[in-house]
Amino acid sequence: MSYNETSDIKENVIILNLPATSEYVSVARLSLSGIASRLNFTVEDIEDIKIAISEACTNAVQHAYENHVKTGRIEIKMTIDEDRLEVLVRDFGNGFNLGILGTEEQKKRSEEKLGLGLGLTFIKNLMDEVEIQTIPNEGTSIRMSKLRPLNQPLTAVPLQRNQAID
Amino acid sequence: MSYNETSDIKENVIILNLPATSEYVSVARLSLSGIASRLNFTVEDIEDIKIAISEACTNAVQHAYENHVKTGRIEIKMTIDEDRLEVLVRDFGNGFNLGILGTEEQKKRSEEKLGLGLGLTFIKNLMDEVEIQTIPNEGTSIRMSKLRPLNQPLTAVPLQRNQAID
Amino acid sequence: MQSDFNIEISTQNKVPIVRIWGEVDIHNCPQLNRVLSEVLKENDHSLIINLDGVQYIDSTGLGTIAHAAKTLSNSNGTIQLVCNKPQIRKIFEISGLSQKNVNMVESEEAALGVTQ
Amino acid sequence: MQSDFNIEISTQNKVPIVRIWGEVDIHNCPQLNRVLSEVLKENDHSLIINLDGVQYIDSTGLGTIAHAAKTLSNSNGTIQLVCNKPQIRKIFEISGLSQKNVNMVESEEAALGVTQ
Ligand SMILES: Nc1ncnc2c1ncn2[C@@H]1O[C@H](COP(=O)(O)OP(=O)(O)O)[C@@H](O)[C@H]1O
Ligand SMILES: Nc1ncnc2c1ncn2[C@@H]1O[C@H](COP(=O)(O)OP(=O)(O)O)[C@@H](O)[C@H]1O
Repeated sequence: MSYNETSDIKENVIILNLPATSEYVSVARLSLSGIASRLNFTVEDIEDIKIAISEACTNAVQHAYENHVKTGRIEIKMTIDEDRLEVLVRDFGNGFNLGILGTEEQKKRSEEKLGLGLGLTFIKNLMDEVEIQTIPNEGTSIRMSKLRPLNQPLTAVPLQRNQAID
Repeated sequence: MSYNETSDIKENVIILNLPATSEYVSVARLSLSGIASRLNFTVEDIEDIKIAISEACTNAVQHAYENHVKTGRIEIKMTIDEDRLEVLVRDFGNGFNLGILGTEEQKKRSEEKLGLGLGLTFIKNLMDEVEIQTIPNEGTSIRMSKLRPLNQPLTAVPLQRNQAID
Repeated sequence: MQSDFNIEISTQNKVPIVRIWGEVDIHNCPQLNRVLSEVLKENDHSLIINLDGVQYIDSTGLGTIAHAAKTLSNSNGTIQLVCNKPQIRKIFEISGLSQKNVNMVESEEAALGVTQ
Repeated sequence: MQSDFNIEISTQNKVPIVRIWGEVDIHNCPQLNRVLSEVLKENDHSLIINLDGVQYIDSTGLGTIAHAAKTLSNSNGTIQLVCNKPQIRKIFEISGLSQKNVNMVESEEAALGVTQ
């Protein structure tokens, strides 16, 4: 399979594909905040989105490829719609049992990795819509979206004219 | 074709796939500078790489998909090697005749778009190695690399210890 | 840029102060964890962490601080967290950490007032 | 962030001054071009462009400035370019633009001294 034929990707979709290692989480965050800042999101919204995408990537780094020999990948697909920014963070790893969330076993497991078991909670709290799909040995994908505050044009560039006294 | 199976991508490769429109050129720049800043490049090197990647993307936006009905794509593949950062910027558009470079016809064409005909010259001046491949109606790819200044570990994080008088 | 991550350790009135700059995420948490563990070896009573230079922190950063808080709680110690950024205060609130032995304060001076 | 792109136009001693902030690239060049064309309609003799607030400029930005310089050259006008960032000076040098009717100066004051 190759990355060459990209003509059937929807417009306004940006895809970022990264190694699932800790040093790239900030790269995902930086790229996303560059995109979000063009979409008239408030500074607070952008911070929320940054944390949410970080948490999803962090999970892929920490949990998805446990016991894998090869470094896995994270795929981030950002779709800019009129009314929302949708971010899909996907890995191709172990998957997990959604039923485990909130249980004592889960809590113990999180703590072993210095985790608080709060990653998914953060995502749900910070984004407007969240949907998790996970299939054992196929991987996990989290689709999350944030509604855009106002329907302003994609890039409103302010222009000032100060005529000094001549 | 799908973006799902990513297991055969080499480690230390980051792929960014963007619409070939002007507003995304800065996204490419920002993502790349996030990556380059982790690789012990000097500030000047990072500026050079930013300009080079921008010029390549700008060409894809301005020239690659002329007369296309649908918005085309830009694919950026960054490979982090021990001794260099390699960036491959690729489009799937018109391609062009390399022989045109430096001619009067080319100069006139560039000027029509307010261009200086300097994009490729900048890339060649700012990067250590540059290779252009272009095939009519298949597209253009520019492979460019910048040598890493020193073989330091990927992320050296400074740690200071200031013991104030107690 | 994350490469600006930086930790500084100092001591005032026998209270260790850990000042952090940059973005705290999964990548530099192990380093933060090492520093905190080291500091807590010498002092298991109280600790000031100054996050005013931190632009970004996520659940892995909170987890690392929570881990130190837990160690301290074994000796009834507390963490004074200097933190004035609304966004960072907000996620500390979502996390529920502020209900345990982690106090949010406005300045190192205020923190020293409390811990003395 | 590019969304901080900003242009300010003022006039001193009848010389128009265009100050630019942010990143100048293919996306905002059309706007810069409109502003410069407008300014040159009213004054075809000289123009000061202040790039000290510009963090980034590439060949499309240089092309836009070169286009204005060409218009001015028809009336023997010049552009005084205030530019102190080494990186930006460097690419102006690579471009060869500084050999035409575009002068690099250190400050608006210096530019006004020249254009008066
Ligand atoms: N991408 C993933 N792949 C495999 N397991 C995951 C993934 N994301 C989350 N999990 C599982 O769900 C649990 C809860 O995740 P989270 O709420 O982010 O807390 P934490 O990461 O701190 O444990 C994790 O401990 C892990 O077992
Ligand atoms: N990706 C591309 N697709 C098609 N044509 C290209 C591409 N890149 C460059 N070209 C051609 O090469 C010429 C020179 O490019 P460049 O040196 O960047 O100058 P400019 O873009 O200012 O014209 C362009 O005018 C165009 O005809």
